[in-house]
Amino acid sequence: MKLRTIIALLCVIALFGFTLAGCGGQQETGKEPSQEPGEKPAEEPGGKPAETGDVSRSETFIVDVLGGRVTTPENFNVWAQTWRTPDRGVQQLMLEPLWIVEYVTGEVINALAAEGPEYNEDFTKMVVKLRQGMYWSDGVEFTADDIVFDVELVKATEGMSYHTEFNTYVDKVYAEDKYTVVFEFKEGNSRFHTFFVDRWGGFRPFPKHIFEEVDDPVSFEFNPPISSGPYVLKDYDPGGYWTRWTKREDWQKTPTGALYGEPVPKEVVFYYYGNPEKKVLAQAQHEIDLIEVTSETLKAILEKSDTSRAYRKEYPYFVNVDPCITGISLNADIEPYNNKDVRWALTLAIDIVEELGTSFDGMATMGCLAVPPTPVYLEWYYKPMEEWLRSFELDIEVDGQKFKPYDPEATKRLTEYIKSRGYELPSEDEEELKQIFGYGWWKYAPDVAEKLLERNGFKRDNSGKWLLPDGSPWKIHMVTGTNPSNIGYRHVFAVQQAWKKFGIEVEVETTENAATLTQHGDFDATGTWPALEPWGGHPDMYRTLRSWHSKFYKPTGEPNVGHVSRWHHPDMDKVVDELEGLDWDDPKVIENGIEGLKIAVREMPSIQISGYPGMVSFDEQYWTNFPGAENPYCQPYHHWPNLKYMLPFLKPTGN
Amino acid sequence: MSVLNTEGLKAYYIIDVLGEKRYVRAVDDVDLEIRENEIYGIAGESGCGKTTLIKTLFGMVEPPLNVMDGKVKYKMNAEYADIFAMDNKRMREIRWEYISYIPQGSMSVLNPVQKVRYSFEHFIKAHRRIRNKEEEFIKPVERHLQALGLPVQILDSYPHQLSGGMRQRVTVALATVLQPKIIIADEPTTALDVVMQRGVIQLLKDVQSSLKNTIIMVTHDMGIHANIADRIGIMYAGKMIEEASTEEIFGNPLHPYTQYLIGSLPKIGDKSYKTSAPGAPPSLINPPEGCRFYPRCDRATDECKAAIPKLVEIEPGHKAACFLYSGVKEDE
Amino acid sequence: MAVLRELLRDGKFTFAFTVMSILIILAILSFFSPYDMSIWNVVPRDMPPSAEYILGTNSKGQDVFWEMTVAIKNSLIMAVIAAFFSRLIAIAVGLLAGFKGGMTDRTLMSINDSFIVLPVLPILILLGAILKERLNMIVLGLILAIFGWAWDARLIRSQTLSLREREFTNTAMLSGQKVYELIFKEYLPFVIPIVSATAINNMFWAVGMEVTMAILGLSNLTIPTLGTMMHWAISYQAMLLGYWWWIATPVVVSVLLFVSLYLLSVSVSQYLDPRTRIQRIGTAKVVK
Amino acid sequence: MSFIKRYLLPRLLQYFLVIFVGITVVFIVPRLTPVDPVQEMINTITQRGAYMDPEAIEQLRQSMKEMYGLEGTVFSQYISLWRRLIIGDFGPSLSQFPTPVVKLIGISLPWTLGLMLVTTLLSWIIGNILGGIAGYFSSSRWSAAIERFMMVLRPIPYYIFALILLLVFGYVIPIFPIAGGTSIGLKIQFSWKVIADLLRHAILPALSMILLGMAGWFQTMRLVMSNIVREDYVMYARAGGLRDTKIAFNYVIKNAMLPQVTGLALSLGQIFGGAMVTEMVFSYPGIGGLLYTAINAGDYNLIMGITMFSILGIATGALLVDLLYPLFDPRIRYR
Repeated sequence: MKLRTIIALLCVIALFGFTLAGCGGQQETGKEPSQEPGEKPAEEPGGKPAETGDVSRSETFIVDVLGGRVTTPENFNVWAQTWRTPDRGVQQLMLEPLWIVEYVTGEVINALAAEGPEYNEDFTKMVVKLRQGMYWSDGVEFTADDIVFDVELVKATEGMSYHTEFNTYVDKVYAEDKYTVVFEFKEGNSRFHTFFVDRWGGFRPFPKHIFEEVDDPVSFEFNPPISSGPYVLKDYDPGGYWTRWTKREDWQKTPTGALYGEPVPKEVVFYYYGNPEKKVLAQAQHEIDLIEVTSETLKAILEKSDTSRAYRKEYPYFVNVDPCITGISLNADIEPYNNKDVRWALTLAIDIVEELGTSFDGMATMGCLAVPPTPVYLEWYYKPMEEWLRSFELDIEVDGQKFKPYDPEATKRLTEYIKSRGYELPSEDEEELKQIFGYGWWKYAPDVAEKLLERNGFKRDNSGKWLLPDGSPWKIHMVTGTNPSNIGYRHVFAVQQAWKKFGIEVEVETTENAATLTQHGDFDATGTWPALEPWGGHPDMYRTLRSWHSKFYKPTGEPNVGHVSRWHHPDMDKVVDELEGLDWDDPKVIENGIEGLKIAVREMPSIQISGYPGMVSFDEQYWTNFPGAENPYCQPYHHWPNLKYMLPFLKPTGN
Repeated sequence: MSVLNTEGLKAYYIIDVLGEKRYVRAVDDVDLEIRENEIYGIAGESGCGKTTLIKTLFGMVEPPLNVMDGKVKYKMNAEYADIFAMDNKRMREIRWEYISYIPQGSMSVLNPVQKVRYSFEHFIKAHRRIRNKEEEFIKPVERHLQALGLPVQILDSYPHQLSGGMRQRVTVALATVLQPKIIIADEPTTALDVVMQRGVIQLLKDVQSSLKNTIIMVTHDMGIHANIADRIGIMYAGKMIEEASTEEIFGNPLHPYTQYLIGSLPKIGDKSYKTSAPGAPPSLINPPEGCRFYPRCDRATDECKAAIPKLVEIEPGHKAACFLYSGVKEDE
Repeated sequence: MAVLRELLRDGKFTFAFTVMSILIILAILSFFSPYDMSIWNVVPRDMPPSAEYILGTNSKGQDVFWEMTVAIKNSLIMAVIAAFFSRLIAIAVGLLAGFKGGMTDRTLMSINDSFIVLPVLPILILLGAILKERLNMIVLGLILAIFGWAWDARLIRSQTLSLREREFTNTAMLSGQKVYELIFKEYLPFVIPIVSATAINNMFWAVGMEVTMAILGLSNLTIPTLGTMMHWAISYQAMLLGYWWWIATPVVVSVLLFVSLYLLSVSVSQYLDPRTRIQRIGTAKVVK
Repeated sequence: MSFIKRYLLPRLLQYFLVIFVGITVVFIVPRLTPVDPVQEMINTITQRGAYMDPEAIEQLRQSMKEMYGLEGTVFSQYISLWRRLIIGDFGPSLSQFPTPVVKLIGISLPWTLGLMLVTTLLSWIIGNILGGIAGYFSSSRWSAAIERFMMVLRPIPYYIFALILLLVFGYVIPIFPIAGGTSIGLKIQFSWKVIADLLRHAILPALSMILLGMAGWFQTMRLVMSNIVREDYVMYARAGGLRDTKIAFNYVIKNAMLPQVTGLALSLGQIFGGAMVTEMVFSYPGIGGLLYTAINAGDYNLIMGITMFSILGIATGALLVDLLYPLFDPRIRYR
């Protein structure tokens, strides 16, 4: 017995020790990549040791992190291809791009670039003039050499973002002088500069003098990071929940400073509070100044905090400038959704008022085109196309007349619903209401939908459920993510309701892998963007329409490349090819875009429903003069890279 | 010379059934006089209150069991002391020292995760101060075991390593290690096979004859009583219905119930016995009015239904509670 | 019935039995629901409890009371399936391993331990991704059954081991009793208390797992269950917006369900425990 | 030395077999899911609007597959997995490429270990003490009261319970922070201030786990205890006039602790798996949240790394119990 005891004990101890030693050893090897040359040991940028609670709240602007907890908090190298949660301040404060879209005003801002790109005739050469007097935060000047080095390094390094793009197009890149970069292309490309346009992503220059010392720029951590933007890293949470930035003393030497003057907050903290309910609590305690939330969450905040306000101070609260169109994407590559009539029938089976009521309680801008209904795009596309929409006819007769599906009264119906819910309309003026709630949508016409289906051989069974032409029950498999605050998620459940009402069996799968499923075509309908977003601040529709080009078509089952609907059409190919030959500032771009949008209406590859009804909540306890609807000087989100251009306009309350 | 006696002892279980209190009259008005230097057997069917009686005799009364009335007296230093008047400390002290207990089912009475040695140590240390372990504990215990014919090695065994008979003998050794005046044995042989039973019975007999003390022996097995007891009390439905010397009980049973018990006895040493009387023992919550045995008694009269017979001496040293022999009623 | 009557003497059992009966009645009521729970906006939204809507309505425009009845039905079905099938596996593996010993025991226990070490929640999440929309309550119940037997099989095994040590096994073996007869007649009665107590614990665990998965948004959210009810209530901020009736209903129901399961488990295992059984029968005779 | 041959070696073999099976399952199951780590990565990058040329996506997909080591058949991936695991290399994380998996785990594990070790031990200790007392004095009124409290406490869905704690102590009475593991600006170093701050952040998550965990231990302990109090050997010891304290310690607690110690060893093994829901509710940094992200990103290597820890933890815990239990309970033999 005694001997056994000892042996047993020894074995256990040995095993445990072995396991622990194994872990310890692994942890040590894990540290190795941080021993890269060129990396200084992490030190406090401010010099003095930080203590808890040394944050001066009245001088600090605290915002949310959309990307959530950072799993590699010590890594600031966003040029490696993988996800690095860039919205913890890296893209908003640390880095400036060459150009950046401002979708509220509909312009493209020249940041590190001094002016727009200049292409030659056949788009094989592009010249970029850089803004002068811009400095990295360690005092080194930003010059054309940085760009040349960056592009060449990316071309040479697999695993860095834009490696493929630059290799495909860039033949040569060189500095003509200190502030002029010249790109020569392997083939003509009229949109090459858009890789450098920041619209929640884009290539942002990194400092040559740091990266040229680095052996492996992919595993390099870039810590402490060097900024081209107006703030530098102060410290970060080893657990990955917060990142803290402090204003550069030489903020004048950044595009932000040069364009808009001194950013007001001395420090900016990006703090991820977690689930929506926690964000509510945090803001109610004035611990976070700017968050993006859902409509219900916003309601809760406004109830709990007197100092909080939304984008719009009164109902309908939502951000109507977000440059994304949301709705339902159909897999137009598989039966029966490869049939235009079916797609139109599914569209007409949706009552837009009920849909928006269910999904957002009426707080959204309806949009029936493949372009977001933000004020600038309403002006560029919806307004010019309204006449055409009103007269647009479907190839089906109702009461002896061709059916006109457009419903300009949809806005009015929506406002009626809003009133019935007991909300006060933001305005009585019809034009103003159209700006907020959209110009119109498709009619709710289940009868026409029925006809469209019937003429394709669909039938209803005895209980009124729809059968496919082959007589089997029709079941639509919808896919969406698990996050209820996701706009696509809301649309999926609202549309599921509409279609069920119409008599189709609909099953919704909520999964964390919605992205893979949709990209592999493993769905009938999904809440993924029904059309790719345009540039946001520019009328060019190239980005949206090109994803429907037939050259990107892949059959279902193969990973998708173009738009998830996999729809394509020769007419659309023609429009895209024409666009490719136009300079993006060419006035004909809009004409071309209208042509493309008309095709998308006729074919209905996916169902556009509304703009992205973002909900932001500003806390005016410490800061005011937020870019709300009454003063939209800048986009209102904390996660867009344009945040840095909001900071010079904030006013401290002195609290 | 009684060493332990009871007067009108009533011990009831109080059960709360849906808010209503019910009394289970497990021991109902029992008078006992147990003498020095004798083995007193208590017999009866299971469920007749034997175990409750000895629990009460031993002073182990815990809810739901309650002593409703009566006294239990031990003779200590030539005086009779009422044990229900003692405080807990005193109770704890006299246990094992004065009165000890051999439990039913030795299977689980020893702590399974400690060696037998520690049981002895704990039981002894609870009553004796031990300064010199070797002299005052180990040696006496070993001597004691040897005297009882038990191997000394058992001290270093765990209970599960011992056979059932050996475990039971250990409990006998434990109960006698402090040489108490009274030993109460509760069905000490029930769980054993016949050969083992004999061994344990013999051991008890030997112990008694060497210590000259009193053993109260409870078992339903009349065969064992015949073998060991000097006097026997027969219990039925919470009452003592007959009491006499062993020869008298077996040779001249008076009470019809006793007659059944003896009559149905096959032969000594057989564990199983046939149903002693037609029907089942009565409920102790609502015992029959009158004599509790009358529903099963073929000689019952109207008187038996109306009144309860009192346990009275019918012949010298032979008591019975039956109207066939005496008209004395219990006054209720 | 006699067993039930006897059990009902126990106040705990009576309470649990009553609660459980009410829950089962509610579950049965779900078949008479005036609404199809997959359809939204059938009643006004966010109404507090009133005469018309006993438990109010939710932000999806559904009646919380009827949603609750369906949820109870689905959660119970799932839990019962999980408990039943995992018991079957546990009994088979436990008895076989304990009785046969040797290689069989080792092999079975290796499989058993492999199930014990597998991290259940991550695997459930992954399985959910594989099964996708086929993940209904029955399938979920079966999956949970696959992961819910290992602990109890170990328990049953060790009980069987100790039974093997007892004398009656030898006697039975020597007297030529058949193995399956021995197992069913002699062992099963001792194993049944473990089975019944762990069955209830297993239901407890299954419902808890379902709630966790649903709150993470990983079960089939179109099927009302206690978990998905909480999921919707949480994601529509019922707690912060003060729609207490929506969030409290599934929470209270699941607490009641768990408490009654727990009490059932305690009183049933007390009832079945051979030791207390003897005492109880002893007193029962007396009580009669 | 038949003990080694007859018991220890087979048991060790079983230990490694279990780990082998566990790892194989964790290898296979994620690969059966439709999740494609490359696709998830591309989606994460493009979803938010970063513009990727459709032509580039195709090439990117190919090059990522190569880099991630996802080329080749599943079987060859499996072989190379073992080749790596044997030398203790979990490979790079796919979602945070090329950060090594051990580094990611190294960042999160201390938080998880700190939180879970303390909560597991505390809930075990408190639950057992309360359960022990309540079981020992099972007839007293407050014992019944505390039992009822625990009975209702335990089944409250954890997420809801945690949220309520958060609302009460983070908002209504704002004494504890509502998220994260550290205050803004905290540098981890050894000072009382830092420790106090870390504790302040850990208290709510810990409390939620301790309270519910304690209720579980309480219930089993109470049950075991009330059974043991009725055991014959306790009655017998009482009859023998042993002192109450002696009975309580040597006869009741000692015996009641046996199954509880087993439970503790296994729960300690489980802490390597992290507390996914706790970490999500309280936004507490740790391995559970990391695992959730890994699963959703289809990060095979990271899933493997984290679950490997938990498999090792639980398997070792079980081995520990099997080897040590006979020392505590002589009734059980090595077999």
